[in-house]
Amino acid sequence: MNTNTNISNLILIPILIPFISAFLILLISEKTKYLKEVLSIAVALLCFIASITLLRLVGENPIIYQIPWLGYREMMAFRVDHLSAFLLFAVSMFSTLISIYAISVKNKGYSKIFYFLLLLTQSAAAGSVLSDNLIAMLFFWESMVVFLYVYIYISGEGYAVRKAALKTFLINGISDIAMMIGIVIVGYISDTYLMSSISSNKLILSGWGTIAYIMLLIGALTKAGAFPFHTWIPDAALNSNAAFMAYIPAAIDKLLGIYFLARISIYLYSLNTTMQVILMAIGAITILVAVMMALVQSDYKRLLSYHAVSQTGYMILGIGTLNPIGIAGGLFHMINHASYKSCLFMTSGAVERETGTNDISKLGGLFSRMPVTAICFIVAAASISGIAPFNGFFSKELVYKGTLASGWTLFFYAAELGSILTLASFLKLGHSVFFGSCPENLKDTKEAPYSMIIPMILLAAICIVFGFGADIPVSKFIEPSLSSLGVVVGNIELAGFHTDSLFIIFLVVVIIAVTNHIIGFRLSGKAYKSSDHIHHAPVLKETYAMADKGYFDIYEISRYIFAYFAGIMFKVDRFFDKLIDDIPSAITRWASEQLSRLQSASYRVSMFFIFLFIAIYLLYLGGIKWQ
Amino acid sequence: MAIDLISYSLVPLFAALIIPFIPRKHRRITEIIANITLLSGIINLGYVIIYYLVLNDYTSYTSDAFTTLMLFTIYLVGMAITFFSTYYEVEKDTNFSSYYSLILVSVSAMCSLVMSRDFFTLYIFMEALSVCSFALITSDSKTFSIEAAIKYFFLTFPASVLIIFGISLLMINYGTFDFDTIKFTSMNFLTFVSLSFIILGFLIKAGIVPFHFWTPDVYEGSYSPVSAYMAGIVTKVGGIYAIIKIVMLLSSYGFGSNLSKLLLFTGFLSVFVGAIAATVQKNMKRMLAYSSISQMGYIILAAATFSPIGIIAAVFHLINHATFKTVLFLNSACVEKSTGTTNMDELKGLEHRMPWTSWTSIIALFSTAGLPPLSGFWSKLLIILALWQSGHIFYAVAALIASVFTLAYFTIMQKKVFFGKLPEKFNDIKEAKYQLLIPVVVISLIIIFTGVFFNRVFPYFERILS
Amino acid sequence: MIFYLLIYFIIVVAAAMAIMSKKLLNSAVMLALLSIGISILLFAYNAPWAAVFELSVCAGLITVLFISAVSLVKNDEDALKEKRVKYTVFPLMLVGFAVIASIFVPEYFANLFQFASFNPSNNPPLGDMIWLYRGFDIIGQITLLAASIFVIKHIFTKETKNEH
Amino acid sequence: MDKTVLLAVLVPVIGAFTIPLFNRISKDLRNVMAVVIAASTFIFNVVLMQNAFLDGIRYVVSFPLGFDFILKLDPLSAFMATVSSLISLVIVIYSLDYISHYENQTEYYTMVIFFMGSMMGLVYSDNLIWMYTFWELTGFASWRLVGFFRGDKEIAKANKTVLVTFFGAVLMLIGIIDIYMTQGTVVISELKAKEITFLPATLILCGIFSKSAILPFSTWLPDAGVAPSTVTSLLHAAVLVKIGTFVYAKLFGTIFIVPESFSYMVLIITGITALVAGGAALIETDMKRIIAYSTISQLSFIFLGLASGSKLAFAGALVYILMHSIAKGSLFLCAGIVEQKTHTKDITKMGGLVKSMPLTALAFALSAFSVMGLPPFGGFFGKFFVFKGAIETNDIIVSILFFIGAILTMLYLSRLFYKIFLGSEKPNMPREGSSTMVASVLFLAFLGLVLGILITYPFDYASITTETMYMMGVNIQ
Repeated sequence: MNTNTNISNLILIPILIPFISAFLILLISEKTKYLKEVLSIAVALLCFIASITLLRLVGENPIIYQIPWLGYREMMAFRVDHLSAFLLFAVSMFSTLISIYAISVKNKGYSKIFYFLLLLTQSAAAGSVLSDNLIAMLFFWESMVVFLYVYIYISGEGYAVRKAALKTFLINGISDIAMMIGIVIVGYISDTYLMSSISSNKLILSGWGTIAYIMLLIGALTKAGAFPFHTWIPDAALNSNAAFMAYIPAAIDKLLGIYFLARISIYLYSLNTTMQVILMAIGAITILVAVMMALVQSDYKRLLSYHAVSQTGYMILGIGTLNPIGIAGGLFHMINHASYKSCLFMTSGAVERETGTNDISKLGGLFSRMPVTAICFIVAAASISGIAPFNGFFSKELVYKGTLASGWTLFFYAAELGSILTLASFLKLGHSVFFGSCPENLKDTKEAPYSMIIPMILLAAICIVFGFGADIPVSKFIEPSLSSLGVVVGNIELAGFHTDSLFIIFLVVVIIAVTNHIIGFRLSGKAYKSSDHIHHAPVLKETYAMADKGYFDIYEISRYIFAYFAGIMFKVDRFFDKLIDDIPSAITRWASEQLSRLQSASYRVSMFFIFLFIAIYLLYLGGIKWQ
Repeated sequence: MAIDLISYSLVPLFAALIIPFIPRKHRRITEIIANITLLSGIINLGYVIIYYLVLNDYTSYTSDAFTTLMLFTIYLVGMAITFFSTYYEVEKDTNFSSYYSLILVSVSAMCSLVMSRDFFTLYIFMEALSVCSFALITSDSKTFSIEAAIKYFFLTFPASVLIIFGISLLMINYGTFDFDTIKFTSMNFLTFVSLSFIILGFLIKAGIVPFHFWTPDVYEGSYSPVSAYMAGIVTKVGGIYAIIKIVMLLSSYGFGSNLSKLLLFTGFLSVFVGAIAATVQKNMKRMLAYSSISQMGYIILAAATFSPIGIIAAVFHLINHATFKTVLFLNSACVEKSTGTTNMDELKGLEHRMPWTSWTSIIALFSTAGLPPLSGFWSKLLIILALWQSGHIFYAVAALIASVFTLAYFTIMQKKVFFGKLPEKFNDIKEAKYQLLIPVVVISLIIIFTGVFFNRVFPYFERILS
Repeated sequence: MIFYLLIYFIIVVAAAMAIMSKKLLNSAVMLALLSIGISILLFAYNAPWAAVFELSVCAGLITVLFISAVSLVKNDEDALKEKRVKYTVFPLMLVGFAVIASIFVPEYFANLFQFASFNPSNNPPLGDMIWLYRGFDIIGQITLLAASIFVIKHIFTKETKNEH
Repeated sequence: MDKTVLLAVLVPVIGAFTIPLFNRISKDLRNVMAVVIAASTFIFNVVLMQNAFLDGIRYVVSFPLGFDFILKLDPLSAFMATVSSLISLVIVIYSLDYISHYENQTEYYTMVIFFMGSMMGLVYSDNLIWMYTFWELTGFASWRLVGFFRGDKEIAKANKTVLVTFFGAVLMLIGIIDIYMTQGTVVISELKAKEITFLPATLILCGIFSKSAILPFSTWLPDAGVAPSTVTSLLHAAVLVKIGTFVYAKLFGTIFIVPESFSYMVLIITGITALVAGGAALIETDMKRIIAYSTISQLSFIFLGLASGSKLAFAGALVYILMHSIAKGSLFLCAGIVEQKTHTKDITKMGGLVKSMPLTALAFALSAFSVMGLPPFGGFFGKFFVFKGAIETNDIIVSILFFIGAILTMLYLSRLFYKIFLGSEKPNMPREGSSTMVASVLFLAFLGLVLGILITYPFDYASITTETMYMMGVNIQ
């Protein structure tokens, strides 16, 4: 537990420096060219270096740093163990790459505000990754919701952009409230918020424990963009810029979401088998649903966003298996996915910048005009589909081994089907965008500027480096993280290239996907229509139509439910309004009219009343009372 | 008969007898005489009371606190009315000389009534008072006021019958009228019948609910300052004072439970009927009439507890009610003078044209409803405490709930009369003359000061019982 | 006993007739008859002073005033026009009540004397009674007189002004 | 020091009546004096807050029958006084511009300062009767303020407000008298740790619920939206409705021992109120009514914190009061600017104002986020610890009620923000509000953000106050 100061303020750098410089950038005026970009890249680089040193420094015992924060007991406690250091490394890496990439993205709104948000998101992500106290983690985690909202909002005009922004904000906001309640319950059960102390006596799924776990799961899944809560990502893809898509939905969200899923499922809780099945089921469903939707998309970024959702399914499946190989696969897939998905979104940004459109039916034959982008696309597409030498194959292999080890072969087949369809959709995408005939208006498209090319190349390089037996990432990142998660690995061979039965299945997958693509191409004649034979298949046609109208979208369903619920509540409110306002005043008015009508009687009647009352009083007083 | 206080009833009587001898054209002189007599009365009464309020130690205090307090209220209201009416109807010269003399006679009758030590003199002066007020009601000779006067006469004459019958039975039973010598040792049947006759008679005079048929018409119909005078002090001294006196006598002997049940029920009835009936009234004065019925009900409720705190609360509320009811009626008189009508449906948005009237009416209004720092709140609180301590928790809660109705009909009045957009036919109305406003403002100040300096006022009230 | 009953009967009939009679003059006469009956009753109950005052003031003075006022008023208003038959029910009720009361009430009041602790023998002579014990009543009398004068002055001056 | 307590109460109350006199001299002198009085009260309170933890600072005027006028300084009341005087000060500054083009302004300033004074009196008074007195005075001041526009509808609504609050107050008075009769004294410090039965507690609760607009009496608050928006922000958001929470915190938090079922009843009622108000806010189309409904739902969160019986939740509720006053105050003031510029309160007719009124939009967004409880803003910590209280009641119904309440809050606030600022642009978009108005709104919004980031200081103050005053063990037998 080395808490000497100079190491501890290493922790502060990735959190405070971006936070302060974000406000600095706000002061710089819009007109200065490149000053803002340079500053933000410099800061990102600084944090990246800090994260590397932290990664090296973290030995057996994690680095602790605590600041008094809330009242007498709650400290803002940071704890850097291997997993957090690994995550911090990933976050800073992608922040640097995106700040470089974002220089020449056009439709990112005022660049001043974009970089302000970029830095704030970076500091928030770093904060939530490093913090050990659940409240502090929630503090950083939830503050990202606002930035999501503003990112999408500033990246375009018109009704659809604002609708998407609102949708993102609401889905993330409400799931964060659920997560808050989860954390409160965890705090209530184990009356401490420090993850490290909770992990010593793990929580079990009983009574409040289950509710807490479900709530935390909702938070993690929404951030990761898994099945029920994924619908904001495609909408965001349509309406926001590539830099944002490459940064948040592709990298940061996945990293944080899966990190937190790993923390709660393995570090804080010891889950029982039923929850294991549920997790794996969610993973599998996410894979299938998202990839089916991805297959039929005709917009470049929307297709990629659906793939992002489907890849998350693999990670959840991996971690859901709860056995070391599966978890290792999940974590490894997390970093791989971040790298190739971000690279793919960058290629889409480059294509969009050069050709001005995202619709793949209008694109074609760009390979010769944009060679570097095309090559990067091919490398990334190959790794996402799990082609052998690239990193995707190895992490998927681990996930497959985990699912097989857990005994649920059904999920294994679902995963395999998922990777077939992934390969098919990328073949369709690649073929229609980079190969085939090039429309006239795109004849003179040039290659994307260097600021875009460099990050793409770097990411493609990572895909390759992390491939080929994957012993560097596994030994450097995955094994230490597993140890810090408290998972005992034993002597299973994680890394390494094994040509066993899985490799053969992989080959079969490739063949099926290629034949399906050729059939689709032959049938429709156009590259971008190659998935129509699936799109218009008898049963699928209706489900696709319903999906487009938003029947499965949790946002639309809940909007309808809440509107109905609010209607009832409004009626209750009107009832109470009548109860305390209309009814009493009506009664008083009626009573008062009766009394004043009694009043206007003539003398004789009043005289008679007076004598009557006198008589009654005397009888009441004398007669009855006296005897 | 407290000899030192007798001058307070003789001087106005004497002044009243002088006034007819002044020739008719010297109207000013009659007004001056009337005002001077009442002013002198107030000054030295005021001096006596305020001296003790400021000094705040009562070791050397000898005279009867209750009577001095009542005298002070009578003179205060009398002064306000005479000063108000000198400037009220300047152009239409009603037969002002007899008007002022009648007021002076009624003031002297009330003073002697308050100072009387036995039932018979009480009865005489009550009769004199009702005769004077009968005449005063008709003083603006509108057909409606004459009809009101006759209604007043017809509906209160059973009271005199009952009271004289009760007194005579008491005479038979105890052989004397004198308050001090009557010993209510045992509650035999005859005392019981006679006392209930007397109390019923005075209830009719006070206009409490089962017998309240004359109050609204009289207050609405009569000449405006006179309705203020009637509501302010006449029905109180004529009706409630005697009941409080009897309650004082009986309480020292510690019985009279069935009498208290009668009074409690009547008080409760009049509080609620008055408050509810007032919410829908069209005419401002009629609404104030109902409000005064309900406030009278509060006084009866307080008196009915037969406990020392109850009596103090009753007297305190009597005096408070005298002050804010006079203010409210004089306000309605000012409104009537400026706009010519007190029908609330025609009136609207007078707030900016008549700021003083509106603000004094708000002070009086909220004191009636029992807004805390004002005097009304303290007296109402004492009433509630008295009721609660004597075990009648239901009546205490009901009394408090009724104050919500009080606030209801007053906010309705404020909404109709003072708020809203001024209709064009009232465009040229001006605030009432400053002379008309002086009595109203002075009494509002009294309301505020009794409220805020309650800690000085209360010890004085504790002297009533000794 | 019959004597008392007779006087009661006269008083009740006179009162009813005073209310019901058409002409004002008759009602004034009936009122006088009523006061005379009451004074006789008071004599019978050995209350001489009260009886004398009753006889002289009510029977004498007031009746004279009434009759002179009625005669001054023009005679066309003599017969009141409104139908009086509807209101005969009240006096009849009164008469019925009086008859019933006269049967039940006397024994009720018979034991009244046991309460009475006032024996008429030792009361002081009337002179110092009025002056010594009831001194304050003088002020009462003056106030009442003043009040009645001003009432008449207040109401009736208006009458004359309206006419001319 | 006890003189300063008296001054903190008397200066605004007496000052209020000098304002018409200043108005005789000149209009701006009146405005200046109003700001000066408000500022001096705020300074007094800050000074008092400094040594709020000293004991025995009392100012006593003896009254008969045990109704002595006692002003006592304790951390809870100092906190409350400072919060409300700060917000009132900002509102007075804001209304210098806002009220300038309406008539009967003098009465407006008098009543605002009078309201502030009676609020101080209520907060510091240590005698139930005098607490009731200032409670009624605030009711009177709110009647005059809500009825500021002298139209028929406004006055009817003002009457409704004063009648509902007066009715609640009368019930409370019955409760107080019941305590006076049973315990023999009405002085709060003498009543410490006394056991009171269910009936007087519920009666006082009715008074509190009528003032803080909780369910049975809640509908006067949206109706009072007819008042000028400075008044609604002063009354609804920051001060008037907080009186109920303060009295609940003081009486049922630190003084009386109440039966367990009583606190549970409070939780259930406030839970349902949160839902009803949230639902109504989602349906309503009048901007001010929505914000008023949102105040009702947020107040039930505060009551959750106060009534849940855990120390941290109590401190969280205090923080929540602070953050909500600031945020809701600035929300109403933004609504005021928008209403003044677009001359309409109906949100369906608005839209796309973010382009033409960026600063107001920013302020609105920041305060809305704080009310929703998003982290960098102060609201988050209040909501977090209030939920801790909900969970600690170990009752699933309460937690579900408030969970849905929190979701509804997020829904209706984002709907409101979307409809006003982000909707489809309308042709002639008004320019930004006047500088003082926008400045004060931005100040409040950023204050919420800064307090969120530097949460340690307010939270420490709140937890120490709870430590010293809160009888936590008592509520859970």
